[in-house]
Amino acid sequence: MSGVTNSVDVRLVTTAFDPAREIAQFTAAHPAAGGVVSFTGQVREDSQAGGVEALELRHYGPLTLPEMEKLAATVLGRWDLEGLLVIHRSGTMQPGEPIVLVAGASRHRRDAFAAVDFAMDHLKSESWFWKREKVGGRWRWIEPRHEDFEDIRRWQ
Amino acid sequence: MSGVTNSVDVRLVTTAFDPAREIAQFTAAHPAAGGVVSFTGQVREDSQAGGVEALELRHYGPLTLPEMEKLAATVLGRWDLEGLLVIHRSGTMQPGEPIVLVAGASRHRRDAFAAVDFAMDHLKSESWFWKREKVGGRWRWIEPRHEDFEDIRRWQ
Amino acid sequence: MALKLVFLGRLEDAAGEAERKVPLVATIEEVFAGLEPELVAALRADRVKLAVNGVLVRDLDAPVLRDGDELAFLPPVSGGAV
Amino acid sequence: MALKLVFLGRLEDAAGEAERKVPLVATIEEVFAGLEPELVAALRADRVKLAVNGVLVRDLDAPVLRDGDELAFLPPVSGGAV
Repeated sequence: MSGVTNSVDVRLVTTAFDPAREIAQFTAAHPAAGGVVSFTGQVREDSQAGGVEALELRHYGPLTLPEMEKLAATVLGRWDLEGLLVIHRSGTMQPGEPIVLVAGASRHRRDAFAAVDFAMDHLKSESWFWKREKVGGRWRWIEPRHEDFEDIRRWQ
Repeated sequence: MSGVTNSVDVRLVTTAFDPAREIAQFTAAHPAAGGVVSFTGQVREDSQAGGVEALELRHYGPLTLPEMEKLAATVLGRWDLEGLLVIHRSGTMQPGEPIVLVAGASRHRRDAFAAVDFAMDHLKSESWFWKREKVGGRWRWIEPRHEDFEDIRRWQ
Repeated sequence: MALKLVFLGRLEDAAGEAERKVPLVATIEEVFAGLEPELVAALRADRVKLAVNGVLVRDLDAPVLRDGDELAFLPPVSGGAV
Repeated sequence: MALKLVFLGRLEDAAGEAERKVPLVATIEEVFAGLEPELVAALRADRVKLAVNGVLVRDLDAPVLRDGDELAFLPPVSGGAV
């Protein structure tokens, strides 16, 4: 169960952010946590031909951030965390740019690992983002993958 | 199975290090990885009386780093990683100072989550560090905990 | 007296635009009656969801539309390769 | 002609020092014979391991000691509260 001192910070951002700086600030803000787990997702750089040249994430204002906030509340209720940070990009990104950062701080590391893992699985498969990739100069929309639903089923 | 391009960086350090900077450099060094998972362990700041005033980790030169390197090799053989970073402090630390950083970069995030989680469980319970804490002005050695063996058993 | 339609993801390609104003009608069926048949087929596809003013609607027949309502058509969200 | 003993963790408190030079003898038993009984009890305790020149030794009787050998006594490693 979550204590009274935990904090949650959920952001939907439309410009580049610096995951290392965010992790440093988050860690410093939770001195009572023994451990911080973070996941950073970035646009892959593919050296081979056929790689992604750019990625665009679209969101829907009335739904996307409110649902991210609900997910964060679920995570805080399920694991004992000192703090939870969720930052998700929207807009057009280049290879190497960060897309998402989830960080959890907890007294015992098992909570932070599970919380960040769970949050990522649900952000990936349930949050309201539509993605298209530019490959060979042409944009194409990305459909859901079977694995995403399998990832989520682990938690049910 | 690990590919040919993956890299492993294992360090035993006796002075303070900056986890955020290490994570940033590690992430930048693995552009083909879609995701980076990191765990940072720090000396807890305890606002209550009876908190830890300082922590000392001792290692044994001929064993500690070689065994950390063996653990890293095991992790690389078990999950498909682009890179693995393990930094562990030795010496005397103050509350708020980082003790350990493990980061894994992978194409698919499940590998990085499992690899970092496994590495932490084994670093905590099997690596050659002896720890003492200063509480109320007195140093006392810390004994192994039952939970550490349980953490490890999950992977067997 | 108008409605605003919002097309997310691949539905934007089907509509040829991200948003469209249409005259106010009372039901979704009447909205569909005024659109291109190919677009209607895409909007009616399995797993496309509808939100009216930011609230997900379970039954397409249920809502009674009002002036200024925003109807968002939401295809399945994209999976992640990471 | 000497051996170097290294006491890790709480064994350092039992020995009163982290390292100690002792005269060369051939076996661990003979090393123990030259130490304080309380220290020997601590070194013989369950789960204390021995490394000779950085290599873990399974059987205390096995090694034949040589000049300059380093004998490290390793109590169980500390758990982590994190």
